[in-house]
Amino acid sequence: TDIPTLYELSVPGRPGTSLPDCDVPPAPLPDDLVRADNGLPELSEPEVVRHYLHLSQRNYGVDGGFYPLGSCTMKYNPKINERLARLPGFAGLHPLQDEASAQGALELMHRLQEALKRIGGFAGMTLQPAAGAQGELTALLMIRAWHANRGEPGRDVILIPDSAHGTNPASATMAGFVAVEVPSDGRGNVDIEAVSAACDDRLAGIMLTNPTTLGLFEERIDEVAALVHAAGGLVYGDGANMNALTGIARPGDLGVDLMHFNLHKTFATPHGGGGPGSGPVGASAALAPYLPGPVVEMDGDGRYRLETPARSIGRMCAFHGNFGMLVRAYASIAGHGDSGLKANAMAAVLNANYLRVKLRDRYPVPFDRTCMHEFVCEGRPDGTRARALDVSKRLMDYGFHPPTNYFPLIVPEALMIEPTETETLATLDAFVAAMLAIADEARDRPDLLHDAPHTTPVRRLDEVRAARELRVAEPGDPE
Amino acid sequence: TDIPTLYELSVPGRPGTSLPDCDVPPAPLPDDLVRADNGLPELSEPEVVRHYLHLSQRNYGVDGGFYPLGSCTMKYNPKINERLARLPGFAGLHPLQDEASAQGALELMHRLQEALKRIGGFAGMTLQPAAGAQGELTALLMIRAWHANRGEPGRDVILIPDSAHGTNPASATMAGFVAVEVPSDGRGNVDIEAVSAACDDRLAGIMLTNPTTLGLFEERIDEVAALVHAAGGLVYGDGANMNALTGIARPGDLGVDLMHFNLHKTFATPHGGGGPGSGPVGASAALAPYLPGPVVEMDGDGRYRLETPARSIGRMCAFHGNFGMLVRAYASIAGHGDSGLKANAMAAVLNANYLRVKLRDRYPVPFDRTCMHEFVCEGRPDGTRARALDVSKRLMDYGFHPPTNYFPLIVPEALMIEPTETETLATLDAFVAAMLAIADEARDRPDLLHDAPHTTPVRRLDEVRAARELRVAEPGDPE
Amino acid sequence: MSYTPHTPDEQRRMLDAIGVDSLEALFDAIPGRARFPELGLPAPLSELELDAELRRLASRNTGIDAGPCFLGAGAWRHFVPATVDYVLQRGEFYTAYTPYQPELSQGMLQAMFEYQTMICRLTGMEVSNASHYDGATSLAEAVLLALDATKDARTGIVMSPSVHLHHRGVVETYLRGSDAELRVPDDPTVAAADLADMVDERTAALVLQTPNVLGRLERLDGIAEAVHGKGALLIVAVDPIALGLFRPPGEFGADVVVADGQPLGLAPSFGGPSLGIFATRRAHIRRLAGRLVGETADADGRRGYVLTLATREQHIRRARATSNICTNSALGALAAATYLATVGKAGLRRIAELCFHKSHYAADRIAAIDGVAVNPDAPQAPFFKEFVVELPVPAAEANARLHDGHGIVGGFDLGRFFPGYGNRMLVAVTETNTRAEIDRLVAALREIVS
Amino acid sequence: MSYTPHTPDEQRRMLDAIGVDSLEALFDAIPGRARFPELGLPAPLSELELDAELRRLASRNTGIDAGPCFLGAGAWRHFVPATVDYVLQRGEFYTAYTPYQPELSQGMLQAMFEYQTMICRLTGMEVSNASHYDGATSLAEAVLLALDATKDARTGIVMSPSVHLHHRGVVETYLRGSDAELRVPDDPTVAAADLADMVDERTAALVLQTPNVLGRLERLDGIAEAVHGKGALLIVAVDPIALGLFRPPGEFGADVVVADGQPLGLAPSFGGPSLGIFATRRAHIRRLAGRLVGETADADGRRGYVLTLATREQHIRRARATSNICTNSALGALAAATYLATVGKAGLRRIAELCFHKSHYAADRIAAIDGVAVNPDAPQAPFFKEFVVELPVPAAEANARLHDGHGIVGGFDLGRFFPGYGNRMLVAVTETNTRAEIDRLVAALREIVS
Repeated sequence: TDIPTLYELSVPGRPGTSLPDCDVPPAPLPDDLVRADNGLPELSEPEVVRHYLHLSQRNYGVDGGFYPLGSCTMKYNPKINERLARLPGFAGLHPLQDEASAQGALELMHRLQEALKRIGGFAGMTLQPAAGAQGELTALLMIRAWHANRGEPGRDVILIPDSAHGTNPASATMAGFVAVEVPSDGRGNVDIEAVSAACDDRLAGIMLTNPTTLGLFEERIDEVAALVHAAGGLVYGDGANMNALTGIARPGDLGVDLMHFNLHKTFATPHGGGGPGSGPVGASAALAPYLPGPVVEMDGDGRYRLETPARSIGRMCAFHGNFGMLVRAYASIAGHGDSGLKANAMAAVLNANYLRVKLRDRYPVPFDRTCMHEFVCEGRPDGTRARALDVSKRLMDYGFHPPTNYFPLIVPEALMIEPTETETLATLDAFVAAMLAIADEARDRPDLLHDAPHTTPVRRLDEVRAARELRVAEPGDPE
Repeated sequence: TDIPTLYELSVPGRPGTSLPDCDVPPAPLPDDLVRADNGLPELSEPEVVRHYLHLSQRNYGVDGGFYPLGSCTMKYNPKINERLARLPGFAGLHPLQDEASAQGALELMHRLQEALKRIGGFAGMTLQPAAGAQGELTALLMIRAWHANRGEPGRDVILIPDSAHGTNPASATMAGFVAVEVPSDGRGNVDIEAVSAACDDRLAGIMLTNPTTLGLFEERIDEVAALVHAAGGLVYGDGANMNALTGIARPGDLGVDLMHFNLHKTFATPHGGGGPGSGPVGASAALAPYLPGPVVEMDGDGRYRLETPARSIGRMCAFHGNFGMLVRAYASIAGHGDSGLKANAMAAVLNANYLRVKLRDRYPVPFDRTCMHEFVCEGRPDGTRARALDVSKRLMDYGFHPPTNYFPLIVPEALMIEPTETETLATLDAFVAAMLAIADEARDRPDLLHDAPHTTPVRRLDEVRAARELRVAEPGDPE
Repeated sequence: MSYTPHTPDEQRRMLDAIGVDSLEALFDAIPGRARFPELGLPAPLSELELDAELRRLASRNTGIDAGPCFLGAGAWRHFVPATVDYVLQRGEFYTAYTPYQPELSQGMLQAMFEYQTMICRLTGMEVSNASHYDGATSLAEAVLLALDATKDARTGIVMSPSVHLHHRGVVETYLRGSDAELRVPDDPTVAAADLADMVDERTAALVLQTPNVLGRLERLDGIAEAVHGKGALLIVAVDPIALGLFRPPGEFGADVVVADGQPLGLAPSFGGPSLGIFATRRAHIRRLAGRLVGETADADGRRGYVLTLATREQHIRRARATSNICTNSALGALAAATYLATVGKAGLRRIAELCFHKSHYAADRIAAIDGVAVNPDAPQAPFFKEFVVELPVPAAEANARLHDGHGIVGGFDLGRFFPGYGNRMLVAVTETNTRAEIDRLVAALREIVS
Repeated sequence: MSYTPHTPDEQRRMLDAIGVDSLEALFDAIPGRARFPELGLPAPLSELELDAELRRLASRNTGIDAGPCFLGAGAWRHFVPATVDYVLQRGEFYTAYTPYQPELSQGMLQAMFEYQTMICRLTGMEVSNASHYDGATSLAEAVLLALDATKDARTGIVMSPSVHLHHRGVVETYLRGSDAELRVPDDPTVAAADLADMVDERTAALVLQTPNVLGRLERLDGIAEAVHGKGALLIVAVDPIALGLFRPPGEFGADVVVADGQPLGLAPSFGGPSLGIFATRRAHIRRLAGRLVGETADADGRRGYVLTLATREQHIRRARATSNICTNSALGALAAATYLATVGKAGLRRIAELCFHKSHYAADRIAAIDGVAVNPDAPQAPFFKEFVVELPVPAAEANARLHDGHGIVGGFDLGRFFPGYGNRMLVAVTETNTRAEIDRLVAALREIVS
């Protein structure tokens, strides 16, 4: 049954939160500016609490079960990190306070900058971008500024493999570049001939996701980097898949000039149902002066201060980035160290390869080699007419969140499966059993898939109707 | 489907929580005392979190819906109180610290003592009892000591109305008294003739719940108190139902010599799935010297200290009572003040009477007069063969927690309904609609009731089998 | 601290199933020269040690709850009902991803739909997205929307100089990828009507902020009409608390309303994460950046919610998307929704009234100090929550003395934003400041300037 | 602060339905002289004010996290994994009542069943209840069980003088309602075997504690046999942390094992709420006090859990119940279960080892100070986590100097428990104390006694 909305629950005149009496003489209000009704609902606090508890009961998080959403890295979010980020000395800190009264926060940021530099192999680091896509935009604006500063403002082409996340071309456009798509080759690597052909004096750079969105290590990374650099371009790394590489390889050692991290993927900060995330950007020594400001520097006397790099592209958000996420990510890194980060990557890759070999007989894997932290199979078992979406919806009935559907675009009926390192063998085996049972159902009872899900609070939702009717707020005129 | 137990999930050798390295030289262990296996399960932290999240999804709390469990006072538990009780200065306080380093905690306890005295009309107050039943035992031991001190150790009879909670006679026995049951009269009051007849030199006192467990104000309270006092006995008040009387009447003004509060009922501290509670006991000036120790006293210079009353019966628990619950209760009282506590009682009584008049045509109310915070009806609608248990189980299918069943014992097929003051009219109306629908079902489709619940994670459970087989731990020998 | 669960035996069984000998063998594709580097990070800490270490770092910061605080300028101390964190700590919410699979995400989707509704009502607009990163990026996306909506060669953006300077900075950064030109007069006290006069046929939008960065409430009457008359859009940045009491930009014809949502139940948290509020007209819905939740029905006709108009977004439209935004601030929006639902209609109005009255009380008392002026450039203009104090000494010096001598966090040193404003501080007073705190500030300032 | 939801209109409609004119009229049954008193409580506070006021009170207390702490004696600073509070804050758990309706309470019931299992394994016993209030009341109920189980006119209880003095005090209070007699020798260093010799044919139980209130591990070999030989029961109180490493009383034939569960994930919270652990033999299951969860099946044969043997309890058996206990410490048991599941087999052993090694390191270093003796009465006896330090000055004086001069919370002043022990303090060292903290304590003590 339906959960009534806040406005449906609202009763005119319902007493809500108590607030203090006014302990000063009231000042005259500018009557012409005062509104009659601010349009908010009227509920009692217990109603509000129940409402959100009921809503939460209709939401699936990784605390509730296996969530193999490829490329999103739905690993366990440590509970200690939530507690630490809420310490009054962190959560209660004003961004414009004197630096002297925020030395602990600045030190934490500095330590995180240094750790991310070491993990990625970079000379400079900004913690400011609020999400991965903003990290991409940051890096692209830096590339733009770098070329301009070198007297080559005409370099306006960014190469992007056809397997890339949609954020890559979208960020390129926002940064004023022309996004040019490069095909993948038969092993799932970027097509080296196509890259070579595009290496001209309009080339600004290439955006490489490594491991690729196929979950494969880009085997020709050295050749690509050499070609691009030789042509005067820069190599940007999309760090979305860094969970496979922490302690395994440093992108900076592989010719990557700039890269963003997704702290909400690689370093276990929670996804929050769609954010907030955090997308720090690392840069080689040549690019570091272009980082957005401020970054944290340590003085000789051990004091920390905020400083804007010499050729900074400017500011990416109002203050110093998503500090609350930085605390959590720092805690994750400090808790793991070298050995733990490497062990994470290894376990993530182990889990993904285990699922790959257990599923590939029924769900074809188009580029079937040792994968990294995830792999992509075709969601049409045994050549049935089932679709990836049907398999996904049916998985819900087995208590699992589905994998990513229909991405990357170069695999038909793609299911992108990322188990992450925190899942047990028992969970993986249960998932395999469900997937194989669904493959049987696809053959024997295709209606079960087509009509799925059957056990969720709502059945399959009409997305076409949503886009046609565009009911994006409750009826009721704004004041 | 079943949720596996911790031991079913356990895998030998599973790495769990990381702990610090030992930073001191190890000392030799006394080998003959060391065990091989402590018998605990082995899980990863993410498994533990998921396990308890899944368990929580099979539990119904007042945050999840209406919970009209009579006599238990399932009102809203304010979220701010949870935060306040967890402040490091409260939660991190050691009970044996110097009083000088715990003045804030002692002041809070002192303020709560004073507030409860004012609310109950008492001269003395102990915060030490850990629950209502322990408060009863405390008071009864004080009664015992009082009579002994007056040279009347032979007073060994405690009168207890037949409508009383089972804790009353059980506490009387534990305190070494003989519990003598007194019948109720036709209006639900205690039978005054029976009390009168029992007033002899063995009378130690009477335990009165007011409002009674029928939800009715004890109309003959003055007469009862006069009789008992005249006979040399004491009047003990069971404060379980004080939610109806805060700011409305003070038991101390009505002849009650001693009374316990249930902070987890009257003052909104959470019930915790069965505790911890808190059961402070108030006493008249004559009884106050017998209170358990320590209580908090304020010195002339405004400093607070712990002190044991002159004729104290001793200590009821290891330290100073359930301090965490005291913080929450104090917060509730401080937030409400005179007007708020009175408004709470009025709204609780309003809600109960509203339900009473809406339901009484289908569910007979045996003592049908204006009720206080709850009322008792018969759970066999319209004289059908339905039982209170069936109605209760069927209510679950409508999304409600059932009322208290089969209590008090003097009403056949009793359903004891307590809505509390924090429920909205809309919720009450929805509950009424469900109860009336169930009354129709009892007539038209009795199997629906008999086989209920239908929508819960498990169906009706076999309690006889549980008591026969007595599987009270998982199989597997203790080491 | 490790959360990987495998036992050596399980690891062996999994490697056997895969058909490799070792974990290391899974990484053979990586160039050997770069494989398995030493990172040189500090030794890992257990939870117990980590807790101690981060408490130590946190204790070296003085939070705004440590004493009276009058610092605002884009982030404020406001009352946060305990319900907010209770909801945020529900694992079902905070450990979920963006609700791509609506059948398993109805809770977050309905919460976002309700958030959108409340933001529409509060701003007086028709469409709200499900969040941006913060107020500054909301503003930048609003400017990009305006450039997109007025494609007929319009490249000019006129911005009030009293828009928050950091927000302006983000707009400047976001415009580095375009040929748009930002025009901002120098004088932060310029009137809105004068700014509207700067709008011409090459202008895509006029950007105002009210209350502005000096606390002043701008009068918006006639502005939208003037701007629309030139074919441009009006973008207004607001303080969402002010909307509890004051007429919203939607009533004055604004095309886009943006705000930083931090005051609505979010901790200041050294500046982030925050919440970017973004509301616009239905006419611009297909130009909107970010997630949008729509109501629909399931196969049985039951009401349900989905992400809609995904064709605007990067994962579908790629290079031609309205924005690159993917992860946004969903949990921040959930916090704001819980906040707004908890305080409700009367509560937000009351909070705004308290901010208004208390800030005016503070302003009056401070103005009575010899040698101190309040809002020297516009003493009669209406203001909300913040006001300018001109001192006979540098604001930085006054703040140091307030802190060291009186345990008070003073106002924002406006010299950091405006040349020549070194003796001015922006004092913020909210519902959390008691009269006693204000009186302490007044007494301390009197002592400092005497 | 109010959470009552009714609007005036709703209130009117409800009164009309009831058929009364006013709210006040609902209370006509109350004697007029006592109706509607003035309570005289302070004016109500809003949430914002309440938060400020309680923070102010809390700030006047120095918690054990404020600096090095060596205070134990019945409550300790131990590592609490963050999972514990995450589970406790689930509203489905903490806002539920005792699970009388099992179909809506399977979560709590299963958690309690698992708790019972873990307590049985840890103590080496067969049956655990679902909790008592604290360790002291567990012990009192154990004594009552023994008196009940040995009804043949046995009224004697022999108790070790090294049982925690407050726990002994609660037993004394609980025995005020009976004719039982508690015999406790004076000398706290008396050997367990000598106590067993005091057991005679009138004795219902011998009560020991290990590690005892002086930190010493008692050797239990042969004790149960001696006690059982006289027809009495053996009750042993333990520190549950010690059971991670040391053989449990169940292995030595104890009949009842009790403990205070605070070390298992509960905050000290000025002494409460805590958790009373209670485990016994199957033979005594029908004499058990408190809730007991049993496994059963539902109408479809699915596994499920219920409260069982309710016929022992007060709500059924009334005056003849095994105890009056109703509300217990279910949430404390849930905390302990989450704690035990999180740290697990290896973790609890490791925590116990750390307590052992660190306390011995501290004892060794302190013993090396001139004029200071460690465990002077039994220097060779094994101890765990706590030990006695004899100083040349009063413990109270040393503690004051540790606190004021060194920021250290010292050990427990044993003079508060035992006459003649005024120069002795009980020092507690747990896994939370670093070597650096211990070294600070040693240096400070050296300075104090020099």
